[in-house]
Amino acid sequence: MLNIKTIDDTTINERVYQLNLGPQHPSTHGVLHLLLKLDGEVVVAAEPIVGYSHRGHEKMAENRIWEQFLPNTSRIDYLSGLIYNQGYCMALEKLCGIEVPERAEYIRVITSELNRISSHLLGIMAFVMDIGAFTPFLYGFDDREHVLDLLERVTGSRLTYCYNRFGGVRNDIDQEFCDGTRRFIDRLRGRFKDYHNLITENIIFIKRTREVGIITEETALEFGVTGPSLRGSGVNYDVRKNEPYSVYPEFDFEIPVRKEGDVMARYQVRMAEMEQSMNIIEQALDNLPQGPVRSHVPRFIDPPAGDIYFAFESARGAVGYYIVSDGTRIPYRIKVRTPSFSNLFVLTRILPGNFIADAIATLGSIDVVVPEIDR
Amino acid sequence: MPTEGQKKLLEELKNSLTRALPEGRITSGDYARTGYHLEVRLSDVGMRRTAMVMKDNRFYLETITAVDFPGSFELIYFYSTWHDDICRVIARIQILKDASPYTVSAIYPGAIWLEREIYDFFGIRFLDHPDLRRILNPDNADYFPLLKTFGKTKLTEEIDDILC
Amino acid sequence: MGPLSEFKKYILEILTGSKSLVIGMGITFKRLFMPIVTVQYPRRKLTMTPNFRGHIEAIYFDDTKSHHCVACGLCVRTCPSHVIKVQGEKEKAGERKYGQKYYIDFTKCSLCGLCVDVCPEKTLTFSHEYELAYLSRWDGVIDIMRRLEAVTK
Amino acid sequence: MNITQLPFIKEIYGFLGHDLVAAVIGILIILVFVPLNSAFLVWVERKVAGHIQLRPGPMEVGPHGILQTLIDAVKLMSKEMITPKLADKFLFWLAPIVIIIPAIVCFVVIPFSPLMQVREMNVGILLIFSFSSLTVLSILMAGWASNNKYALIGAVRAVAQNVAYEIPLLLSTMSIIIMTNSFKMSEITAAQSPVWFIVYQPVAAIIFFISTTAETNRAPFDLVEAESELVSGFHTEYTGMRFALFFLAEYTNMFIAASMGAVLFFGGWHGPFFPGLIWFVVKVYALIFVIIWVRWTFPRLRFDQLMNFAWKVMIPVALLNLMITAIVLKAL
Repeated sequence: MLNIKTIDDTTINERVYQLNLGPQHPSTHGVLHLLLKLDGEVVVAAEPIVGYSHRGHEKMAENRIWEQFLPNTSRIDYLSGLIYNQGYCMALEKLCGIEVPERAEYIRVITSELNRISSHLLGIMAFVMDIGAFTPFLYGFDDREHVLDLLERVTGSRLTYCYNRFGGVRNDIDQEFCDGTRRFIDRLRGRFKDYHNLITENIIFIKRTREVGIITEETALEFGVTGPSLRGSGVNYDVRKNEPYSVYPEFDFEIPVRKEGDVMARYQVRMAEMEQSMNIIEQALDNLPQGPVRSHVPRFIDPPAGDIYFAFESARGAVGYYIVSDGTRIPYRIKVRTPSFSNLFVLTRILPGNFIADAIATLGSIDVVVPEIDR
Repeated sequence: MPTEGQKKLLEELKNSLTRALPEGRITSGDYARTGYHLEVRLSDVGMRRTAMVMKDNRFYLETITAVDFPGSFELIYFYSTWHDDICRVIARIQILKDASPYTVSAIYPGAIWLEREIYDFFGIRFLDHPDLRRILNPDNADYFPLLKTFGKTKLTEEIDDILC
Repeated sequence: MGPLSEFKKYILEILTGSKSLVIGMGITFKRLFMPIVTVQYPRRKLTMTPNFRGHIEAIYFDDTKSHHCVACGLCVRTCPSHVIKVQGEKEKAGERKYGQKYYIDFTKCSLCGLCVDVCPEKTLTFSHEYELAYLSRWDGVIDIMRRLEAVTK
Repeated sequence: MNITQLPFIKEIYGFLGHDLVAAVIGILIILVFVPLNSAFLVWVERKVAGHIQLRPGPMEVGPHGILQTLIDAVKLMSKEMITPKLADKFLFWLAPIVIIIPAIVCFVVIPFSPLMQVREMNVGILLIFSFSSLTVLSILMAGWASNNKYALIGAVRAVAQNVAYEIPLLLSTMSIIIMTNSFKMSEITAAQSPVWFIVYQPVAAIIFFISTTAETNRAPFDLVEAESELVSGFHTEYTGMRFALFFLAEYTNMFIAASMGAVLFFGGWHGPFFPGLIWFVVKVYALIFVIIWVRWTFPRLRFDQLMNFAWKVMIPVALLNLMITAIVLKAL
């Protein structure tokens, strides 16, 4: 049943030595500390040590009013800030029974999906850089720059957006943004061919990623893995489809699934997901309703006492806000279920028996965002 | 609106939970308002039996959290499924402030970190936990930050007064 | 699978692999002659979008020849990081307050825009300043009223 | 034909004796050329990498940043040379010196043109091979002396990798040598006057190219300093001028590898219209460009794949190529 070995359990002998991968290391993307036990280059045991960028968002939430937690939400996972923003607003709208104009919902979906594309671009390209190819990383950044420009045009920021408000969004989108988004989608579709030629079909890349770091369905169940990492293991689970929120049921999109469960499968799922996101954005732009973008909401909201669990899909997996309100203007408790937290812990199970290089590739393919784990 | 399959799943789940937990109170949650379909209220034991039932039904453990209520902690286990018919079950356990609940990490290894996090934030010691250490806070910390008593200074109380 | 087909697969893998490598090199070679996409920053600057959110500043209104701040303190209360300090005075008894001093400690600001949203007089907006490196922490404290005066003069 | 036949130098020879003066002048030229060449190559690499990645590369110091590496060198020289507390101090100090010496010595036999060769030797190629294998000794010294796990893993990788790739490298060179019956660089060049050897020996050329890329620890075979795994590999702990020496050696080795390639497969100094020196340099820099281009295109191999590739693909193919060459030569 339980066969996780922490570092202290493994018998120390002369063959086995410890390697501190991080907290400052080129491929831990932030301040993640991976304590590896190695036999030669083979990992015997791995223990991720987290908490280096712990900021205490959950405690902060208990010391501020509901609105003031908004900027925090986009800082939990800084790569999909808009999605977290949207989720928090939707959770509270559900709790308070606030109506949101349809146009606002559409704008939220468009911006969230753009955010998902930018996050996946960064995730994939950083992963490819971990494998050793530096150039695709910068090509990805070139594309990501266009997404950030688009989002900056709407939200005013490039990373920590704080764009959603209770009852809608902060400001309307204009025609220029819609045209720019369509142009960007056309451009990205054209670039995909290059990405596939340069990365996906490259023999070295294939050799590095096939049958490496396999997460089985059973492991995923035991550890609560979600998101692209889960869909790479053959499970068709996406909160956007399984537990639809916002206006997602109105769009026609597929959930890409690969059944191999290896590093390559997770990469392919992310690539396919970007294409699906582009489909969603196009449909949303086509059917964008007119009307206000923000309903009338009191300046400071007073939710009724009660609790709510609201799940949504970020770029890394299923996120959940569990909110307990005692009827005052200050939250009683906000718990954020962050997908990277569960996804990272799987490493203790799948890394032993792999090479260091595979460990790096696996870590990159899970695409963790460390501040999301540390909160 | 719950679909047919969802109704069936909920019914089956309710039955098996009732069989496994005769002392628990199992109620249907209002999904549209609270986001969960089934709510299980337990006394301070029974979380491992719940976990076993949930695992047999191929549910995954979404997260565990605790809430610091005056006089007691409430441990909350969130189970969800990959099934097309979404079904979220939450199990609430009221425990006393100094109680030590059992771990579910033997059933869901992913709970090792989740329980470490709860220990880290609330100081709840899980029995039989294989590796109960601090996770996010420093190893030598002598505080449990999510307790309502933590960090309450005169200044924060003043700020609270201003805000409300 | 017989040894022959194994061997055939092996040869085929080498061939397709080499082809993929050549295609990859073709892509990078093509890029070698494409125009660059970066900007040599201090020499060339990009224009900011009109929606860009810098630190806040007061809007100048023509009707009062000044801002509309009434020092109500809503922005102070709603700010998550407590960066705003406002002081107002009543010029005559019975009249509304008028904002005299408005400071923000930009080093702590998280640029959420809640103050702009909450302002009842709609007298706050975002500046377009993005070159915000300071030599001292105190340079991050921005006097909004003085900035407004500088604009009006 | 060598440098001793230049008229000006001939007179000094009469005064001092041929061999000594030739050696001194040649070594002086090399000592000037090596750092300048490395500085230029670093600039080329950064420029090519930049343009491949749709950015301009260094632009600020000098026209198009051509003086950037000189400034970098000045910066590195002015930096503190840190020796880790638990390092093996003598070896740590020695390793950068050991790596730069073979790189310089190898220049002695490279024929830049019919006239420009410091020293003609009848075992020229063997000299290059034997001295360039000293590089791995230095890497091992650096990795071991640093007392750092990343450095040690990098050094151990370097040893295995260099041993494995030396074999196909020698085997592919051997096919040329049995065609020319000489180890002399100038004779091999001379033998290619109508047709370059790449026409007769395309397989050997490809094997040679891949092996030299691996021998010089360049991507996609840069496991020794694999950034995403080993931070910086064997020179993780090196700072200042010591680090610069490793850097210098890397680019000098690249130049030597490329000039070997030019001599063995691309006809050395042969070419129409222009003097031999220009042809030689153009060929060498073209080969270096390809090495750079490859580096900025491909991901890195894994260590076991690298070994598999050497032992299971490269060596059998090189052996087969050598056998076919021998049979064909015998039959003719």
